[in-house]
Amino acid sequence: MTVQYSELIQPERVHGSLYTDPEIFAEELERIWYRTWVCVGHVSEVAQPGDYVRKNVAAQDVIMTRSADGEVGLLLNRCAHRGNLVCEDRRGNSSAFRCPYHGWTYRNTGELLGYPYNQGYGGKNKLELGLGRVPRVDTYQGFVFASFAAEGPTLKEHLGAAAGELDRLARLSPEGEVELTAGWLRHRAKANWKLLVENETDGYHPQFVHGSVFSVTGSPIGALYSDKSTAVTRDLGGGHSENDLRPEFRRAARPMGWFGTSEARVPDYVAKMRALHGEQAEEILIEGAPHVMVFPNLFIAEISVFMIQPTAVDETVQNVTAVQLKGAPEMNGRLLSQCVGSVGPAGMLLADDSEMYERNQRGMAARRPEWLDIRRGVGRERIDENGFRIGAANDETGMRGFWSHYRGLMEEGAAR
Amino acid sequence: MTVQYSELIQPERVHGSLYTDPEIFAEELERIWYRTWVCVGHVSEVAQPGDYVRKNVAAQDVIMTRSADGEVGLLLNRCAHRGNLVCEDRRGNSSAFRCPYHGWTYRNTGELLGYPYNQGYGGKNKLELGLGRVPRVDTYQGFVFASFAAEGPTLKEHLGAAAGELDRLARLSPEGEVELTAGWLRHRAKANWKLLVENETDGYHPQFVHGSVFSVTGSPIGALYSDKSTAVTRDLGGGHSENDLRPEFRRAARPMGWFGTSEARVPDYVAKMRALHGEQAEEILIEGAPHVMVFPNLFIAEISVFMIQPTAVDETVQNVTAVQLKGAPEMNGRLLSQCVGSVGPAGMLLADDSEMYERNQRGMAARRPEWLDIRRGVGRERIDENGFRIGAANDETGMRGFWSHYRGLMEEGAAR
Amino acid sequence: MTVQYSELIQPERVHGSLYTDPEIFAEELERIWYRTWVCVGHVSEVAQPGDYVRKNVAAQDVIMTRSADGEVGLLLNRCAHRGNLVCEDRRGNSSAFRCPYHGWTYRNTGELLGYPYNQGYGGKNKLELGLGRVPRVDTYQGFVFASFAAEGPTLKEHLGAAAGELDRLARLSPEGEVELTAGWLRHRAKANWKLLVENETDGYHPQFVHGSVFSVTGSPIGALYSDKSTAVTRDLGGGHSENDLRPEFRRAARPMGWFGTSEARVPDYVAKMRALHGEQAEEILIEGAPHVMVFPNLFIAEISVFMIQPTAVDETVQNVTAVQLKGAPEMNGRLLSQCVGSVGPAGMLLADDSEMYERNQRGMAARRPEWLDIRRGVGRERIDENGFRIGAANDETGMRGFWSHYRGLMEEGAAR
Amino acid sequence: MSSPELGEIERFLYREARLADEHDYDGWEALWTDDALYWVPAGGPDTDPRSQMSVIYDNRSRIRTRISQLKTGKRYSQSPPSNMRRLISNVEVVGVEGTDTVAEANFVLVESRERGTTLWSGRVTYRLRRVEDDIRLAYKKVVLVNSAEALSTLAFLI
Amino acid sequence: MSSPELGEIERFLYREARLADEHDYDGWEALWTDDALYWVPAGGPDTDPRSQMSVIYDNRSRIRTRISQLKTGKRYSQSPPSNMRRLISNVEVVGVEGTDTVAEANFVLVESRERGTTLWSGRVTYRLRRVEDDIRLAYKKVVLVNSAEALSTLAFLI
Amino acid sequence: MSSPELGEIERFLYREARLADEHDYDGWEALWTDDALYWVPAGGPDTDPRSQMSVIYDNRSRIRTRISQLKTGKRYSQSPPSNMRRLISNVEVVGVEGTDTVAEANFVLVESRERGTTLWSGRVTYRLRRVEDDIRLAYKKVVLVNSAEALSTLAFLI
Ligand code: FES
Ligand code: FES
Ligand code: FES
Ligand SMILES: [Fe+3]
Ligand SMILES: [Fe+3]
Ligand SMILES: [Fe+3]
Repeated sequence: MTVQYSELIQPERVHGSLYTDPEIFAEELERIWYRTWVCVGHVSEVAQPGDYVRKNVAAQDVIMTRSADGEVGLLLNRCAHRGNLVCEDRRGNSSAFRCPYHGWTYRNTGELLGYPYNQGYGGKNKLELGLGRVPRVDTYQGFVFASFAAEGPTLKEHLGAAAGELDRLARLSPEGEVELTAGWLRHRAKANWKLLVENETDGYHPQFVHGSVFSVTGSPIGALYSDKSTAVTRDLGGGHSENDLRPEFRRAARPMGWFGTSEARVPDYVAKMRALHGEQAEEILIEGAPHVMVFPNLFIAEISVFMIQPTAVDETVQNVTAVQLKGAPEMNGRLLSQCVGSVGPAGMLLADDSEMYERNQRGMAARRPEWLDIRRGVGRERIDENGFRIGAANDETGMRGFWSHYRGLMEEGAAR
Repeated sequence: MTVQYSELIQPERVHGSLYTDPEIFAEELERIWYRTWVCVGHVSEVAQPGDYVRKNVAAQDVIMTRSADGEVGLLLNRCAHRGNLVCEDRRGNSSAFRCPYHGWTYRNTGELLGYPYNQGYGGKNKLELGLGRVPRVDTYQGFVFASFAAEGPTLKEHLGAAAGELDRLARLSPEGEVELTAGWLRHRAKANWKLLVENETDGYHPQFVHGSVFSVTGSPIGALYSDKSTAVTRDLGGGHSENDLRPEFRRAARPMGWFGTSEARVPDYVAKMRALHGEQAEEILIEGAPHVMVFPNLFIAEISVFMIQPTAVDETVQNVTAVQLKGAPEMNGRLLSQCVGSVGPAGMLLADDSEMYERNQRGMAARRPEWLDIRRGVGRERIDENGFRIGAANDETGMRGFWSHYRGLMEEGAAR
Repeated sequence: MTVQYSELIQPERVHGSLYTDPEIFAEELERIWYRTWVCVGHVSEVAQPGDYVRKNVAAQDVIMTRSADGEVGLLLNRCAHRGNLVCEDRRGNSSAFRCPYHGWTYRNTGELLGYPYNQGYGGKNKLELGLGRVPRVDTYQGFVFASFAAEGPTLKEHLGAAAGELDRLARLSPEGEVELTAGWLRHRAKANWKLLVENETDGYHPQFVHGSVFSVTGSPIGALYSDKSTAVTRDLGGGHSENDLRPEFRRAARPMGWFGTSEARVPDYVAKMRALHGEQAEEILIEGAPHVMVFPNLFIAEISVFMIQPTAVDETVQNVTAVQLKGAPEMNGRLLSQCVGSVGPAGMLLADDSEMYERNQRGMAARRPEWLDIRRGVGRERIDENGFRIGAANDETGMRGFWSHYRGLMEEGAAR
Repeated sequence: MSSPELGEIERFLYREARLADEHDYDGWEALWTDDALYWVPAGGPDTDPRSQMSVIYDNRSRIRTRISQLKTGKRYSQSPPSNMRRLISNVEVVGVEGTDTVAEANFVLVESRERGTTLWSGRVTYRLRRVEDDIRLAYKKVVLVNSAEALSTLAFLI
Repeated sequence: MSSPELGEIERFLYREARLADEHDYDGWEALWTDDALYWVPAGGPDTDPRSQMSVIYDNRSRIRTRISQLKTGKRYSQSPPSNMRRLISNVEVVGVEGTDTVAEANFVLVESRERGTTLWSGRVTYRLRRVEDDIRLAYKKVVLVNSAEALSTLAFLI
Repeated sequence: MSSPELGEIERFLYREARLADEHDYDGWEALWTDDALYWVPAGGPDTDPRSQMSVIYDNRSRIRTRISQLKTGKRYSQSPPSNMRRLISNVEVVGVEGTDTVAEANFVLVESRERGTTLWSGRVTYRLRRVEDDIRLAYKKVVLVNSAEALSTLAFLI
C-alpha cells in the first residue's frame, strides 16, 4: 500500500520508518534525488577544458566535465552501445571518452564521435545515440548542481534564501571565489541520509557529542550552542536552514574570531580584504563563514564543505573537503589543517557525529517509541525581520523546516 | 498473496518454504516473537538493584534492568528524543541511562528524568515521553519472559505443563534456585530458527550426529535414544515438549547417574539434598534434570540452558549457558565444565548440531521434495496417564506438537 | 505489476532492467533455468558406475551420478526426511548416499534404501519417499543436459542446428569422443548471466578487449573478427548461435591452423585422423573446432567448454574446462595448456571479458540511456544456403537470436 | 636448559600453526605437555574460566577427547574439514614463568568451507616448555577480537 | 649510536602495535618524538598533505590532542573502544635519513565493534630514531589499500 | 655457495611481495630463473597440472607474456590496477632440492578495486636459488584456501 507521508511526518514528530523502510528510500530517490537540485561538486574541480572528475548523485555515476568551450556538464557513465562504463579513472583530462568494450568514442559533452568498423551500422554517423546527460546543470558561486528533472524550479528558485549564504562564503575570498581543490574525504556511515542532514542542522548536540574535544582544546564552540548563546537557528525555507552564529561573533566583535584566530596571524589576508571592502571589511571579517544546510545534500560548516550521498536506506557516504579561498594563500593552509583535524573518518568532530548517526540507525530497529521528536523550540520560535522563522541556537527549527519541505516533495511526487 | 499455513503445515509434513520465505519470517516476528511469551534471561543476571544487561527479542534490543525496588523490567534501547541507543555497554550497574546524543536521562525503569537546556521544551517535566517498555514482563523460577502483546494468555497459561519442568530444574538446587551467572556463549548459525527448535526436540539424531563423541567417550547418552530406550518424547501442549529420560534413569536407579557421576563424587551436595528432601531425595537425585523445549525459544538440556534468537530468515543466534545450582558449589564447577565441553561454537555436541542446521538450510534450496517429513512415531503414539501425547525416545512427537501450536498462532495472527 | 517483455525486448534494443531487476531474474529461473534444457556436465566426469560429482542448475544443488547399470542421472541434494544435504563431498564413488542427520540411505538413483530404527515408521519400506530427481535428463555427444519440466521439447529438438556443432567437436577426436576430465575452473563475476552469454556470442569486442594479449603474442585471432574477415556470425535458431570462423580457416587452408599449430607438431594425431577419415580428414583438420553458444548456458570456444551458472541477478559463476579428445594424447596436453592460459580468473582472455561484464553491470545502474543497442549488422544480414540468418564476423546477429528466443520463453512462461 | 629464544619460538609457533591448518591431529596433539591448558575465552579476554563460559577450556584429557573425536571422521562440523591458513605475527616474548617461556602473538585465520569464508583474528598467549631438545606447549589462550559477538562454528583447531 | 637492526625494529613495531590495539594511550603517545608526524593519506598514496585532504595529518601537538580526547572516555567513536588486533609483517629496512632509520611494513587489522567487523590493511612507513637506549617514532605514514574508497569511521589509533 | 638462511629468504620474499603489490612488473619478472614455474592450482592443493585445470600454470615464457600483457596498460582486469598489500608470514625453510632451497609461507592479501574489497589467503611454496650473490625464484606455488570455490578475477600478480 502507498506510504501516507502526512501521517508519518507531523509538526512535532516524525515516524521511525522514514529512516528504515526500503520502499520510502526508493521513493526518495525518484522524488527528491532524481528530481530536485542536488549539489555534485564545484567548478574548481574541473578548472581546465578537458578536465573531468567522477561524481555521484545517489546511485548515479556521473562524470563532471569541462568542455572545450569551458562549459561544465554532467554525463552519465554508461555507454550508449551496451551500457559499459566509459570512464574508469576517478579524474583526468581528456576531450573524449573511449569505451573499452568496443571502442566507441564520445566527446566530453556526450556526443557520439565514432564507432569502429562502422559498416556494421551502415557507415559513419548513422546512430543518433550518445552518453546520457543530466537534464539540467547549473552553478551558483561555483557550486555545481544537478537536476534529473527536465523541468521544475530553477536553481535560483531552489536555493532561495540559501543563495545568500553561498555569497557570504565566496565573499571571504579576496577575489570573491571559493575553490574546492583539496580533494575529498569519503566517509561511510551505516545510517540513513536524513540522520546526517538533521545532525548538520542540530545545534542541540555539540556540547554533548563533542564535549570530549571541546574540553581538551578549550574550544569556545560549545558555548555558541549553549543556553546562553544569542546565536539563532533559522529556517531559510525550501528545506534549507542555518545555524546563524553571527550574533555571538558580533558580540565578541573580533575580526577573524570566527576562525579562532586574530588579524595579526593573517595580516596579508586581512590587508587584502580591507583594501577590497573598505569599511564593510570589518563586518565581513567579524561575521565570518556561514553554517548552512542546503537541501538536500550540501552542508557548509564555516570551513568545511560536505556533500551527502545516500547509497542505501541504511548507508550514506559523506564527502567533505576544506574551503579554500582564492587569493588567500595565508588562509588556505590553516583552513585545510583545521578541516582535516575535524572531519572525516578520524576527525575529532565528525567521527563522533558519525558514531551517533550509526547508533541512531540501530536504535530505530526498536518498536517503540515509534517516533522521533522534533518539537524542541516550537514554543519560542519567532519570525525575524526578513520573515524567516528562527529559534534558539539549540532548537530544532531547522529540522522542522527540512521535514515540511521533504513532505511537500514526497507528496507532490506521489501526485505526479 | 497471503500465506496459507493450513496448506504448508500438515499433520505429517511441513513445507520447505516455512524455513526460507522472508515474508513468512516477517509474519513470525509479528505473530510469535512480538506476541507470545519469549524467554530473555534470568533474574540472577541482574542480581543487584541497578544491574542491567542487554538482551534481545528477535531484532529488538532490550535492556533487562533491576530497579531500586528490586523489580526486573525490560526497556527498549531507543531514546525517546531521536531514537539513539541509550545504552552501549553490554552490562553494568546504574540507576539511570544517559543518552549520549543530547544528554537526555532516564531512570532504569524508563521514566524520563531530564533533558538539558529545558527551556527549549518550556521547562522541566514538560514531556510525556520515556523509554519504551516491553508491555508484559513476568518470571517463573527466575526465568524472565517478555511479551510485546499488552493482552493475551498469562505466562502461567503459556507455560502450562512446561512449568513443572522448570520446577524440576530448580528443585535440583539445595536452595531451590537456579542461577544463570556463568555468562553466555553466542553461537551463530546460518539456518532458520525452527531448524534449531526442531533439532532440540529431536531424539532421532543423537546416535548419528553425535556418534563421534559418544564413541570416543563411551557416553551412554546414545543408548537413551536408541530403539531399546524406554525414554519417551512428550508433547506438553502449547508447543512445548520434552524428551523424558526418567524411565531410563529410574531403571538404572543410580542417584546422580543422570549427570554421569555418583553420589560419592558430590557428597556435600547429596547430603544437603537428602537433608532437605528426605525420602523424596532419592527420586530427585535419580531423575535429575529435565530435557525440555519451551516454545518458542527456551531449551533446557539437563545442564545447559539455551535461548534462541532469530536474526534473519536464514540466520539464528543460539545463546547458551550452564545451569548453576544455588547452594551447590560442588556441582557448579562440574556443571560448567561439562556444559563448556558440549555446547557452543566448539562444543563437542553443538558444533555438529549447528553443522546440521546449516546443511539443512542449504538443502532447503532444492525444489524437491518440497516437504519435510514429521510423521515418525505417528503410528505408535499414545496418551500418558496425565493425558499428554507421548512417543518413543526417538519419535517426532515433539515436532508435531510444535507445529500445531505454531500453526495456531500464525492463523490467529492472520485473523487479527 | 507484471513485466511486459514485449516492451523490454525490441528488435534492435533491449532494456537495461532485464539485467538488474530481481523480479525478472526470479521469472527467468522459473521460465528458463528450471524449464528448458540446461547443460550440467559431461558423462566423462562420471566414467565409472558409482561415480558422482556435484553440479548446479542455477540455485539447484544436483548430484550427477552413474548408476550400477551405467545410467547417468541427476539427483537433488536434499534428504527426503528433513531436507539435509545428503552429499557434502564434491565428487566420489559410491553406490549409495547416507544422510548424516538421521542415517537415511539412498541408492545413487534416488530410491530410499532404508532408515534406522524403522519401527518408528511401522517397519521397513513403509515410506514412498526418495531423493528428488531432475525430471528429464538426456545427453548429446556426452554432454549432459537437465530439464526440470516433465514435458516439453526433446533435447534433440532443443539443440536443433546446434547439435551439428557438438558433432563437429566430437569429430576432432580420433575416437569420436570428447572428454571433460580436466576439472573445472570456477570464475565468479558480479554481473548478470546474460552479459556473459552475449559476450560469448560477440565478435565485435575481441580486437578491443583482447588487444593487449593479441599484440604481445602476435595472435591472428583479432583479425578473424576484423572488418576484413570472411567469418560469419550465424543465428542457429532456438537461441543458439555461432561465430563461424571456417571461411577464414578454409582461406588459409592450413591443417591444424585453427589451433595455431601445424601438422608437423602433432604427427600422431594427424595420422590417426587421416587414417580414420581419409579424404575428408583434410577438411576436418582445416575447419577445426566450433565456436558456438548453446542456449542458455553452454559455450564452446574451440578448445574451451564453458557452463554458465546464474547465482543472483548480478552474480554469475562461469565454469570452464579444456576440451580433451579421446585417443589424442598428443593434443590433450596442448589443449589444456592453451586453455589454462586463456580462461578463468587469471586467464589472459577471460579475465578481461569478466572485467567487462562487471563494468557493464555497474554501468547499468545509470538511468540513461535506458537501452542496450543490439542493431549491429541488421542492415547487412542475409540468409545462408541452409536458411540460417548470418551476419558479419563482428555483427550482433547472435544476440538478436538469443533475445528472440528468450522473449518467447519468457512470454510463454507468463502464459502458462 | 636455556629457555628458547625468539627464532626457535617462531619456528615452533609456525609448526603448531601448520599442523592445525593441515588437520594433522596426531602431530598437533603431540605438541602438548601433560599439564596442558587450551583456552578460548568468550565475552572478552578476562573472564574467569572456572566460573564463566568459555568457547574452549580443555585440559590435557579433554584435548585428547577433542582430537579423538576429530579423528573419527564423523565430527561433521569438520568433515569435510575447513580449508584454512593462519598467519602468526607480532611474536613477543613476554616473560618466563617457572620453566616456561611466555610468548604472545597476533593472528589472522582465513577459513573456507561450503558455508562460506570466515575471517578469524585475535591475540594468542603461549606457554612454552623445553622438553629434551624439543619445545612443548603447556598453555595456549586465544582471545578472539570478536569474542564478545556471536561466533560461527569453530570446530577446527584454533 | 648504531642505527637499530631489524630485530630491534620489529620488537619496537610490535610494541607500538600492541599499545595501539590495547588502547594504552599514554604508552603509545610516549613513543613519539617531539617532531612527530602521523599521516594517513586519503585518495591514494601520493597526495601532498599541505594542499590535499588527509584522513589524519597530526603533528606532535595534535597527536596530544587526539590522545587527550580519547582519554576523556567521551570520544564516543571509541567509547566503547574497538576490539582489534593488527598484524605487522614484511618489515623492510629501506634506508637512513639523517639520524632516523626508515622502515616499511604491511599490516592487516581486524576491528570488531557493535557496528560489525571491519578489515583494514595497507602499507606503513616508519621513521625511527634512537633516543638514549630506546627507540622513538618520528614519523608514521599509513597508506590504506582502500584509501581511494569511502572509509568507515577510523577513530582508533591506526 | 651457501644456501640462503631464513633472514635472507624473508628479505627476498618481502621484496617479491612488494614488487607484486606495487605492480613493478619488470622488477618482479627479473626475479625468476629461466626454468621458472609459477603455479596456482584450482580445486585443491594436489591436482596434476599436466592433466588438470589450474588458475595459473606458467613457464618462463608464459610469465613473460603475462607481464608483457600487463605492461600494455590495456589488460583491463588490471587497468586501473588493484590497490593491494599482502602479508607473508610463517616462513619455514622446509628443505633443499638440488641447488634450490625450498621455503613455505602463509599469506593474506587485501585487494581493493572499484568492484569492492577482496580477501585472498593461502599457502605458498617457493623454490629459491642463489645466483651470483643474489637470490632467484625458480618455483612458486600458491594454494588458495578457497581454491575449491568460485574465484573472483585474479589478474594481478599473486
Ligand atoms: S559497450 Fe561501449 S562500445 Fe560497446
Ligand atoms: S537522541 Fe537521545 S538525547 Fe537526543
Ligand atoms: S534429514 Fe536426512 S535422515 Fe533426517
Ligand atoms: Fe556534530
Ligand atoms: Fe544434538
Ligand atoms: Fe572475449
